[in-house]
Amino acid sequence: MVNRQPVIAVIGAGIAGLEAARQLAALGYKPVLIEKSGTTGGHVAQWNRLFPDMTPAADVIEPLRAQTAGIKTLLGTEISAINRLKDEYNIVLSDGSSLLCQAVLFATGFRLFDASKKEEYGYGIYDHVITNRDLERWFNTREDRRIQQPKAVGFVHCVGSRDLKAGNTQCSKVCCITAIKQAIEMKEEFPDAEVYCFYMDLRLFGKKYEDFYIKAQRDHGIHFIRGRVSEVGEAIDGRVVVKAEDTLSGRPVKVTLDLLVLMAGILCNPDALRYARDTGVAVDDDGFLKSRDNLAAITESSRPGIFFAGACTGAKTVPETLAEARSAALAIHQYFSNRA
Amino acid sequence: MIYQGKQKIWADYQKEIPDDHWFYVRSCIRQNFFPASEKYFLKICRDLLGRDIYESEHHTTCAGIAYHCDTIPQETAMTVVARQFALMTEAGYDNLVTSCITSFGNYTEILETWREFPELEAKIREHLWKACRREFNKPKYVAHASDLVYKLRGEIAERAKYHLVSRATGEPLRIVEHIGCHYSKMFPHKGVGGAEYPCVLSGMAESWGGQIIDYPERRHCCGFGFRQYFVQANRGYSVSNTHKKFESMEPFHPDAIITNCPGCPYFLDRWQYVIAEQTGKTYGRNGYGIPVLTYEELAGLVLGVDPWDLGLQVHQVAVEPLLDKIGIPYDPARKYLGMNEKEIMKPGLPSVLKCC
Amino acid sequence: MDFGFKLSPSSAVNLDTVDRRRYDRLVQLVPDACTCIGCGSCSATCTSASWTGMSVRKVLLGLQRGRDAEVDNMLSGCMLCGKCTMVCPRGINTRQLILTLCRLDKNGEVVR
Amino acid sequence: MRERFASGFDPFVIPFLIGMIFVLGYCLVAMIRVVCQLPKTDRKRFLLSLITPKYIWMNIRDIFLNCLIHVKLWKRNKVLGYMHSSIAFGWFMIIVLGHLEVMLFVPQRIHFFYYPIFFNYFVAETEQTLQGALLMFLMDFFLLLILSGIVLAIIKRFASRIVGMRRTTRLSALDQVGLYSLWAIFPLRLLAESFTAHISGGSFLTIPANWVFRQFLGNDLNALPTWWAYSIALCIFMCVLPFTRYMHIPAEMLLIPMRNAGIKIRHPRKGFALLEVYSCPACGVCIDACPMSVRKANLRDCTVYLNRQLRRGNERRIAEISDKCLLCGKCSAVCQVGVQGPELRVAQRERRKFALSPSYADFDVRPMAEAVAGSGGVLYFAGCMTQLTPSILRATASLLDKAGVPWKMMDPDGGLCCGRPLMMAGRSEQARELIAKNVEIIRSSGCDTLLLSCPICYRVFKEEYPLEGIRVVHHSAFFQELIAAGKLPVQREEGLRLVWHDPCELGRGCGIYEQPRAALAAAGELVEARKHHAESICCGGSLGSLSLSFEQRRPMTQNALENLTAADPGQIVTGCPLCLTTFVREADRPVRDIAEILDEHCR
Repeated sequence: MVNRQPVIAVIGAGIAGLEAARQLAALGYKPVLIEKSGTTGGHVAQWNRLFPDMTPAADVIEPLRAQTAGIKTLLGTEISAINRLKDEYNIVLSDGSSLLCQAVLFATGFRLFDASKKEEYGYGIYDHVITNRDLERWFNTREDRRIQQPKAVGFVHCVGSRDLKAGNTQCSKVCCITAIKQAIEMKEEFPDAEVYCFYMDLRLFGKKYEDFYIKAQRDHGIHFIRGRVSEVGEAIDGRVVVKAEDTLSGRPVKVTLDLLVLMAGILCNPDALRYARDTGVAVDDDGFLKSRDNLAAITESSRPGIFFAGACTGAKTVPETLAEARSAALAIHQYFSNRA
Repeated sequence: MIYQGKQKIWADYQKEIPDDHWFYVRSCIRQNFFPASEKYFLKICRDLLGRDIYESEHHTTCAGIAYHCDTIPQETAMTVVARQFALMTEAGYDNLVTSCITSFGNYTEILETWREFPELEAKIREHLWKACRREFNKPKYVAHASDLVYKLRGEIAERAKYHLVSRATGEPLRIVEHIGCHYSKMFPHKGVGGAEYPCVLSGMAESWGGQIIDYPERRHCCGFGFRQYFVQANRGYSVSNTHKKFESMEPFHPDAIITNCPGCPYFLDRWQYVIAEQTGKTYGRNGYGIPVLTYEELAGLVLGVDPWDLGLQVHQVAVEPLLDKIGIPYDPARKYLGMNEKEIMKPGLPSVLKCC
Repeated sequence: MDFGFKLSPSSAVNLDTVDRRRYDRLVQLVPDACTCIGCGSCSATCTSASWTGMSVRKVLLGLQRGRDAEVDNMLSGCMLCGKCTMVCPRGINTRQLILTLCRLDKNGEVVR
Repeated sequence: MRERFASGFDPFVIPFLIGMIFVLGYCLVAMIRVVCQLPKTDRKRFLLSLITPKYIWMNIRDIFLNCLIHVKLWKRNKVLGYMHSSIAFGWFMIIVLGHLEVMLFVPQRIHFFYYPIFFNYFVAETEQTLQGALLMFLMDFFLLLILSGIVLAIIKRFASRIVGMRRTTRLSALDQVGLYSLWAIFPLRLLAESFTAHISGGSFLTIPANWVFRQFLGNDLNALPTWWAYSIALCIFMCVLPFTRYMHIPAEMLLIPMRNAGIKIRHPRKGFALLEVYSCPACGVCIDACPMSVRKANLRDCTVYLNRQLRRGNERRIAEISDKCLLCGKCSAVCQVGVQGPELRVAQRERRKFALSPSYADFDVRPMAEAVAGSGGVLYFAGCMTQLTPSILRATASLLDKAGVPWKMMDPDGGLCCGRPLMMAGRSEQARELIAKNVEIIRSSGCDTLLLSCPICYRVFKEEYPLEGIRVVHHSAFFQELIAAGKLPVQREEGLRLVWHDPCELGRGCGIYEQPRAALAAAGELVEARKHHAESICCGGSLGSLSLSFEQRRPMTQNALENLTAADPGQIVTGCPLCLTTFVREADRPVRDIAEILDEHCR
């Protein structure tokens, strides 16, 4: 009989952490969820609806929360340091206490690119420039003075993704489909508005994403312009003037918009990088945590007892993250089974 | 516009500007276009604010124009620049301040190139030695003269005789800033406020009472573009770019444009006449144009220097409406009197643009 | 006064002012027209491309960017052979699209 | 026989007279109008044919066989054939026999044209003669024949499947009035004649009926009302006839001589087109035949509804129906009166106005002409569609080489379009420009044979190109000849089951059915599709349709494939690159061009 008493620290109570904790508990382990913020659910909990079926984010979050209700969860708790001991890890928490655990699961997720870093887009400077996250918040709360009955809305893909100058050369994977989802939602919200998507490439790899794209084109008349927005200015009425090249016609285009939504990309959570340093886990060339094997063992680190789930190893969709969380739980189970 | 957002960005792009002891290099073309600007820069810094600014009569062009026109290779430009550094070293200075934006860009670019490719620096030192037996230390700080005025803007404001506000209404003047392309577009961290929202000029204008307006084509080139202007057949392209800027700023009704580059004020000023002739359109009020000032001229006005001593009579666009608005007194009769009180001749009047 | 040079027109497309009436009407009549992904299959296979540079992709784009003269020039060389319909990965009925477009006047009205 | 009334008149004939005068007047005016609408040359040609003995004989024969006997319908569907000919021929015979009776018994009344219709009311039988009995018998016999037809018609209306039609036309309100009045006419005649049979005499149908009625009615009071009813039913039928599908009865009688005279549709709405529209009996045979009607889609877009909308002048629907059609020609092939659905539609398309019309004047084809100049022999024009199917190109080239035929390709780097797609879209003027350009190239080659692997091109080259002295041939026919002449040693592969798909443009369009079959038989065992030859089903890819979307076409392709694979062939063979590409997308087995099959089996 394997010893099923080891303590497993799950860092981050987003969907990856919650799902992994749920699976670990089901396998008979004692996971401890450590969450920096005051609530569980991570980024997904801040979202309104999810592509491609327009599923309310709550439909994903609520069952996970319900099923992890009995699991020890330290909310509002930051990690000051992680000390590597022999076979064990000692996690020093912000409240001064420490947690001795036999395995650590990084479910640290991602950090959204700070769109104000792309200075030319004027996020935080112009009155009607927002990010994908701001728009989701508006869908949830309907409160944002920057959104006022727009007649023309633009979406800029790849803000802080695939951009050497922004310090992230990776594709954030989910922004294309998120932009299309939000474009459709805005068009539904403001049917008279012209909606433009400025893209470099459309990367619609997932299940039914392409259908979503066709729907956006045909049913909603969303204009797709292949070209990266070069600069944004503010007109005298406070509207934003967007300049880009329409690379398909080889000409510069200019359009005045009432709202510009920047699709901020996905970066590795900087906290994760700090924990990685503490625990001796390597960081991959793409700026995310390095798995033991990017094909066969994406949830395992090269350190015994350290596991990964979700966006800490790269941008992921919700189903990918959930699948990885389950996979990580099994990998941990395997780890303790072998040790026993 | 969210002002706090800009301040946040400005905080990221503050460069260190030493307070005193500068080796000053003049611009090739400004001395012809706006002759009093450099004079009053030195006058204000030295006489009014008591700073040590040194200039040498041996310094030459930085070769920036030739370099940007692709008529000389970069190594030649580097050697010319190395010679200026040698003059600075010989004079015992560490801080270089340039009058010209293209020079500033050129110096910065060369120093950055040397930082990346030290072997190139060694080679240039060798070239310089072979050419004129000189040696040099690289400057500790390179600043543009506008950086220095930006740094001293508070001291100027303290001594200000006039403020950039409408005398009639007390409203701040609406000022358009135009930053030379070579100031920070190549190396954002070398400019005060970065490349997207530089605050070197807006900082001055605001501390002297004006209000900066942010129009969509704010970042656009003035249209000079070296080759675009120097080849006559290409000048249509040059003036079209300027035209684009004026069309974009027109709805904001600016009272003045403030610039920090040798070419920009010249083209923004003179092209207003050409545009008016070609399209019949003027951008100021009542058929006037929008006055274009250098930062030194603006500083001089604020400090109460006589407009004609500042050389404002050589501007194509009449400055009188601006002077009236601020309430700066001037004697129209003296407008075309030279330094020695002799007539310098009155220019012919254009057919469209109103010039008093 | 002749300066020896003139203001040159901007090559930029201003989407605020571009006249999209023909495109909008086309989309009403042939909704699939908006599903073009600009792959260029139609251009590559076009029989008349060697004479007029005809390309359904460019026609659709030109309509949205106010390049009416180019669009008309391309359309006037179309022989309706249907190859573009055969190769379109989005299944756009390009012949219907072209015929419909040829029936629209500058204001996007169907000529009677 | 003696007359019962000295006046020879009763008010009940008035409704009939009204109806009769109205319908005759209407038809006369309409006929004159149609003839006047013909272009001058056509009109002259038609009028001349009416006095040419050869045409007179043809017209009488065709009208008798088609309008009365409905031979074409018999060939297609025995029950429907019987139904139609029993009513048409029976009615015709009743009218003829009625006139015969009048002529024989009351010749002085032959100028009262209601007399033959209501003969039995106006006469009393004085003595029984063999002659009279025979006529009475024939009258009853044909009435019975008609009644049997009417019974079938009623069954067809309420359960069309029993008579072998999957779908039947949805009738308009007036059509229903006409239909029910038509149904009523003959039972009412039977009743009327039965009530008076003890006076006027009768035969096996009317005498027993008379006896039965007398048993429980015992008086003649019902006679007059039923004759009234009979007359009113006739009146109603004749008055609505011009506005119902029954207009086809008089219209077809004009259509047949016009068609025999070689008149074609020259105007979308006038003259011959108008006549075709009125000749449509709305039988609905075209609904089942239409390839678009698969899975109950587009049911209202076949020719019968085009004709109806043309009569109503519903422009929106006319445009919609005209644009949707694949122009496969199947409705024409099955139509009993020969309404030319595709031609009617193309005429509507031609009527359309355009803001922009293409012009190919600037297309410089001199380099193309120079490239083939003086090549002689066979000139092979692949055409746009074959350019998309290089396998056909290669196989054709290989076969030509194997047969040692000197040949040259007309469009190795792509050429001009043949013009047929433009014609189908109703832009024949523009097509003429392309034709002139292509002729320039072809003439410069000095070829004697123009070979085509695409039936779309083939048809237009054959029908519209001025290529006197040059043989225009489809590759399937050409290769069949080479095989027959022993120049292509095609070897038969045992166990290879092939089905030939007749492309619309090649089969129904150009009448080429047997040559490809003969050629294929040399390579393998030929099986037939469920529907083949003139009834083959369009692949759904046709350029004829302007508006059908890809998704709408897909079920048509699947249906055509289902038809082709009824005998479970190993491979489907066709001779059209467009059919090929269309089928390949949906087929569960290999689809090949005939050239590919022949090339594979040729040493």
